[in-house]
Amino acid sequence: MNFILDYYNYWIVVFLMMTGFYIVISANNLVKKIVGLNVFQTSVFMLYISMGKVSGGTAPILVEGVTLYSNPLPHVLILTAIVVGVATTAVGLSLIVRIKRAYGTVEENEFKNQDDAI
Amino acid sequence: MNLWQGLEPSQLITLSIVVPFIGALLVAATGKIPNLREAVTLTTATILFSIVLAITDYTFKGVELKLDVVELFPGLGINFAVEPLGVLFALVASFLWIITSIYAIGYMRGHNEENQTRFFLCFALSISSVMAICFSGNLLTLFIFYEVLTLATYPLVTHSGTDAAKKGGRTYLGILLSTSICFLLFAVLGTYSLTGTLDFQAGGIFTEETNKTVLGVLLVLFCYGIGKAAIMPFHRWLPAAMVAPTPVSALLHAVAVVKAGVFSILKVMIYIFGLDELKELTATDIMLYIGAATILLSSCIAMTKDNLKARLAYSTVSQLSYIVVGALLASSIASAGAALHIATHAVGKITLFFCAGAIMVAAHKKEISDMVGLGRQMPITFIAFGIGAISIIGLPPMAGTWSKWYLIIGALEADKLFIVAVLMISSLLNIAYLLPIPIKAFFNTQPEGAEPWSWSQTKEAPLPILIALTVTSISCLVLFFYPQPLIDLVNLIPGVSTKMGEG
Amino acid sequence: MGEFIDLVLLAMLALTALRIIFLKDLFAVVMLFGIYSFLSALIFVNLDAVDVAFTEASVGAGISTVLMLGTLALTGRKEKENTHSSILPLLVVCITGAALIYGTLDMPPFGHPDNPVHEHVAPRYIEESPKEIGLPNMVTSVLASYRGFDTLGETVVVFAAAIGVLALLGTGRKEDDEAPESGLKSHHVLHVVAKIIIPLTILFALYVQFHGDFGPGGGFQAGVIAAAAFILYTLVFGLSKSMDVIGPKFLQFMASFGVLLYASVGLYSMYKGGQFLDYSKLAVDPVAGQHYGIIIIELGVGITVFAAMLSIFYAFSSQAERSNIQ
Amino acid sequence: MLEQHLAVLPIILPLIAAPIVLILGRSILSWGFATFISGWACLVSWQLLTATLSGGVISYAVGGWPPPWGIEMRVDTANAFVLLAVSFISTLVLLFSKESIKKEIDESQHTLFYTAYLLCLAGLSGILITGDAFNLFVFLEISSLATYTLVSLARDRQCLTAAFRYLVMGTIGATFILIGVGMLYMKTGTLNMLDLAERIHAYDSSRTINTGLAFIMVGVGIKLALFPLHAWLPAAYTHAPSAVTAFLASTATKVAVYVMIRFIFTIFGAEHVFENMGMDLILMVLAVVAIFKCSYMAAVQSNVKTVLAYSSLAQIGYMILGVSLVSVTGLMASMIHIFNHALMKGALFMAVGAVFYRLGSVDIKAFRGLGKQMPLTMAAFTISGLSIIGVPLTVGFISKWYLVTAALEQNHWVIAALVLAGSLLAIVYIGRVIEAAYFQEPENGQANVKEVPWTMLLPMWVLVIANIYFGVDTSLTTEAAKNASEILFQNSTEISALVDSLHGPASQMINEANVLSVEVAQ
Repeated sequence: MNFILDYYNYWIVVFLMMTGFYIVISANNLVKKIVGLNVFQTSVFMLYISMGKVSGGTAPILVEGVTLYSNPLPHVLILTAIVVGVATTAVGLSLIVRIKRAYGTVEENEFKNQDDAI
Repeated sequence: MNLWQGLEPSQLITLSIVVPFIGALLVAATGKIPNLREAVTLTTATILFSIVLAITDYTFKGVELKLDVVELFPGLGINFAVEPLGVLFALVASFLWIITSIYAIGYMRGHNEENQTRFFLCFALSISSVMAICFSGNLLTLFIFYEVLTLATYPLVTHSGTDAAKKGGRTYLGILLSTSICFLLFAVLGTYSLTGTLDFQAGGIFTEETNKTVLGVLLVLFCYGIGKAAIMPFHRWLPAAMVAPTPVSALLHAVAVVKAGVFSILKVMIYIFGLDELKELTATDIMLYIGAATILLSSCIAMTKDNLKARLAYSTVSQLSYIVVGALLASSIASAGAALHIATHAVGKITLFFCAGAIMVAAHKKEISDMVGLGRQMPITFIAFGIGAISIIGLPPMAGTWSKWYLIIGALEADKLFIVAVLMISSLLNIAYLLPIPIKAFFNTQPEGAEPWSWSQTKEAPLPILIALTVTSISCLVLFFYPQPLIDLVNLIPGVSTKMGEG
Repeated sequence: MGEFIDLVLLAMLALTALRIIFLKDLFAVVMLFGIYSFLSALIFVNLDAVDVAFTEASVGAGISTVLMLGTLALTGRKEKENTHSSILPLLVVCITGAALIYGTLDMPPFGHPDNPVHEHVAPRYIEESPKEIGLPNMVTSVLASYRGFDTLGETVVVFAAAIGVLALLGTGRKEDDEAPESGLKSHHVLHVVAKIIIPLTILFALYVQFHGDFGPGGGFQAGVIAAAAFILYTLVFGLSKSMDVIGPKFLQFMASFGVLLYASVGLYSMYKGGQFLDYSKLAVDPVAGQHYGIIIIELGVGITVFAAMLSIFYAFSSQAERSNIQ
Repeated sequence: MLEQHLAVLPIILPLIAAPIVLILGRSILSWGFATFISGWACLVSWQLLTATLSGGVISYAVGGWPPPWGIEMRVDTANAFVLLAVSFISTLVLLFSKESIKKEIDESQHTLFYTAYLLCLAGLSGILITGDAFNLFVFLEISSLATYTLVSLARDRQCLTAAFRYLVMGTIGATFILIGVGMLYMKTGTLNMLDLAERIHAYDSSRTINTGLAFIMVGVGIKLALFPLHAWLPAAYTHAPSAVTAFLASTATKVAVYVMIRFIFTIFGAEHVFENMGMDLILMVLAVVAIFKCSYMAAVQSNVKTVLAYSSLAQIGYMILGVSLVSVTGLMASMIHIFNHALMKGALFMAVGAVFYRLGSVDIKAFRGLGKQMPLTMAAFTISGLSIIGVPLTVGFISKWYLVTAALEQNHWVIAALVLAGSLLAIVYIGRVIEAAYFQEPENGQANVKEVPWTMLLPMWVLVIANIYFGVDTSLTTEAAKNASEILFQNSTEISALVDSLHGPASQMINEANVLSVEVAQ
């Protein structure tokens, strides 16, 4: 039981990650791919934040009388990673807009067919 | 004979490589004025020959010439060291370059070839790399210039730019590059990793401890890696290269390129493996039989060819294997014979090619069957052809006699009667496919009502061509009567001797 | 209690994620993603990562979702039937997942204070940073000072994203054709509400910007919130009006300026004889120097993020307008 | 004053220059400024290389915070060497791009091109120099985002799908790296690479660390386009603007190879990665398959850019092969090939870019007869093509020599033979183009093709001459690569020594590693 209590958090996070990963690699629609990428990344963020948690600790903001804080470093890393994520999403989405304009579709197999036809 | 006494001896090596290179640049610069360009070529060739003579002089005096150029890898770089075998090859190549240049002037103009500047330029570059091969001091240098030679001759092979030339060029480059990269480079690297050195040393560089199987594999790799030696089944490039203009075939594919191949094999056998080591390898025997098979098979193929140049090409394949066999017999006399054969076959075969080119220029004929009776038109050419043919066959009083003699003695010394038999049969085959050509040219039955022969009937090739082929055929004779300088030179090679029981 | 909430939230996340796989309506997918993002922000709060939660809520649930919806407006909301086999992806995912589960087996137990993560580097941040930097919010201290180079990189990432979007979709300003009146002209209630909300939002952004040293927040969140205010303005009053207020060219300048502001702090500290981004050299008192440095670089981050986000939004909405015209 | 900041300059120069370029706005100004900055960065890299060659490691604590609390920039010969290649190529490609992008990118986007280009350069330099595992991820993303932008700038619509595929794959790769770094962090509590290396030993058989290693390897494998994770690369290189392809092909994947080397040797320790996890065999097999599969693919393509893209994949195989040999010589072969391949591919892609500039096509048919019409360009192509094949007196020969020597040293005779056999395929795919250029008649309607402007020829020929120069005078490259691989191996040995002190009797591998380090010391 202890074993499960120790790890359930990681396992669910792994499940979430893999859901996102699955969406990325199986989706045919590009928007959905990007959504999957975001789900994937957000889940990875959860992995980091989980490891920074200290049971019984508080948020790492100095408060009189509190000595147990959660680890601030993973938070910092993930702040950066979130920004990276949104940056990638923005570029990815604008590529999708352009692809739609150039091919008239955002389904991967359809524009692949168009390219192969040439 | 030394016109270059003022110079530091080792600088002569630099000169021998740089002079043809500068010649190439000058050729490119004077390309607009054909006469000047040809003058440049001839002058360069003559200067080069005098340099090689000077080097020969030093070699006889026992002066060691060495030159380190650049270190490519720590402790391993491009360096040159003069030794007698290289000098022999350099002498042959540089002397025949002069002759071929004269010939080429007549041929190229007589044939109205295009891109003559590129032709002379690449020619000079090829000679430059041949010189570097001659004097290379280690396997790496040899390998590098071996590749440079391949690349420099490629434009010559594809000179005409026709589909046939392209196809020939592709075969040429494909076989030579792939064998050299796949086998030769591999063998070089293998040798390096086994011994830690690539320097040519008298008696070889392998030690007793080296695994014999590995050595055997290396031997096979070397033999096939040096594709220019045209051992079967990697001989196809040589007939393919015959699409080149005849001067190219003459100098490069009878002398410079193919001889660079067999020269490399000889050099590897003598200075990397060492003749003593060589005797103990099983692989030597295997390669020996393959070489013998090449001699016979290609002679047989030569007989089936009606195209004169193709026949000569297969004859060359066969003759090259004489040298390979000589090297692999691993006896001092056979090696001497092999070394001599580089020179004697060169003069003989170049004469034949000159004649083939002369016939093409003057009579526009390529097929042997068309040449019947042509002796009336071109008596000088066919007399020269006869002399060259006899030399190749190895009958007195022509130069080829000596090398064949030593090869056979060497085979006897090595107790390889089989090889003696092969050499004998091959001579018979040579007679069968070479001699009929001049004979039929002269002694065919005359058509009815033909006028008796007179000089006015002759329609010989241009003068430069005639001069060239006369000089080479005379050389065939001269080398029979005065082979001593060459024999002396060969005797200087460590472990190689023309005398029984030595070395 | 915390664990229980955590578990519930995680279960909801799992359901949301699974739903995303099977839904074909992309609009719903995007909305579910927004929910997913919000739920994870809640988890972050529960795990004491308030700054991260703040960012995730404003970026993941906010900006990302808005951009995705904007894209959907241009590309259509229906996903076509997926014809190719899903066995290979499933296999890949299973292998990867198995590897990860295998990896978790030796992980330090969740939440344990003796875990290596909490022992080596982090204690200094927790114990010393209030003294060394003088800020109560350790996340800000680490973010802006100890790992200030990461944050510079992060700002540049945003800048790079803006460059990418501009390169792909154009700056948005079309000089020649008269853009049609867009926005929600007829909704008077919206207009009034917006006019009240927008100044408040900007005020809030400023608060987040400068309060980041003490509580959750900072330049990044502030930039996003300020951008959100203008996005709202654009939605209600139309793109051209919004562009009149802040033009795309000016935004480009601002985005560059923010990065340069950040970098110039680093250069100035180099000039003062310190290492790059060594704020202690900015003032005689190192702690005061740290404080100045952090304020300036947070401002730089805020400016760049604001400008970049708004540029990106402009680019998307001008695309939408263009397709409306056609 | 700048001397003490050398280690951080290659990153912050282009980083600061990028927004300035955006503000400058005018195409010609941004070009000049970007080139100047890149040239400056190149100079700094040179200084760094000479400094590391003579004085060892340069450590620079950004923000004045000592590692592991702050972020450390750490320059040794290994990264200074790659950095020099990157910044050198970058400068030349910038020179080249002035004319080249006129034909391939809309005028209005030139400034954005230079901005993104500088960002990419900053990102790549950051990846190389940083000594912090997470900082590496940040710079990886900067360079990746800039790269996606650069690829999508071409006019051909296929560049969009190529860029998108690249984006998805790249992000998956980066996320994998993030997961891997997270796992390492979880077990060690640190992100600094050296610190990680020191602390990882306590857990070297831990499942978490091993999984982290696996994820990092796969993530980096995607970034460096290791077979079979290479699918994104050919399309991206084919459809990107020529200048971009020239830059990326000769730098981006090389930087990823460097990252892999750094993680294997400095962080995990060669012993752990190769001996305990058997990664050497995996890498070796993948590398050999990559060499043959991709060379074969290169030989059957009709678009010359695709040919060269597949050739790059094969060449990456050679680099990975060197790593998988687990020896100083093998690693040295990889390092030297990273540098040399940058020179070759840079020149080749520039030549192809020049052809595109004049003909608007890089199909092999377009090359027909170009030998006469664009003699300088095609000569450059030929020489650098020979270099790819590995003809002596070019850099390709030097690389191949070391690689085969390394293989033979470890008694991998078959591998050595395969490496050489791989060159044969290079003859085929380079030979096809050369043959078309010199022996085929031009297509109708391209009778009057002229040589490209000198601003394009100059950088191309600088690279061609570098191809020959470094193929003859190898003292610099050899010394740097040797020094680099020795340092990396030393790192690795130190880790083994730590493990040794922790886990008692030394294993055989450690002994070997120690022997190696003794050799290194001599």
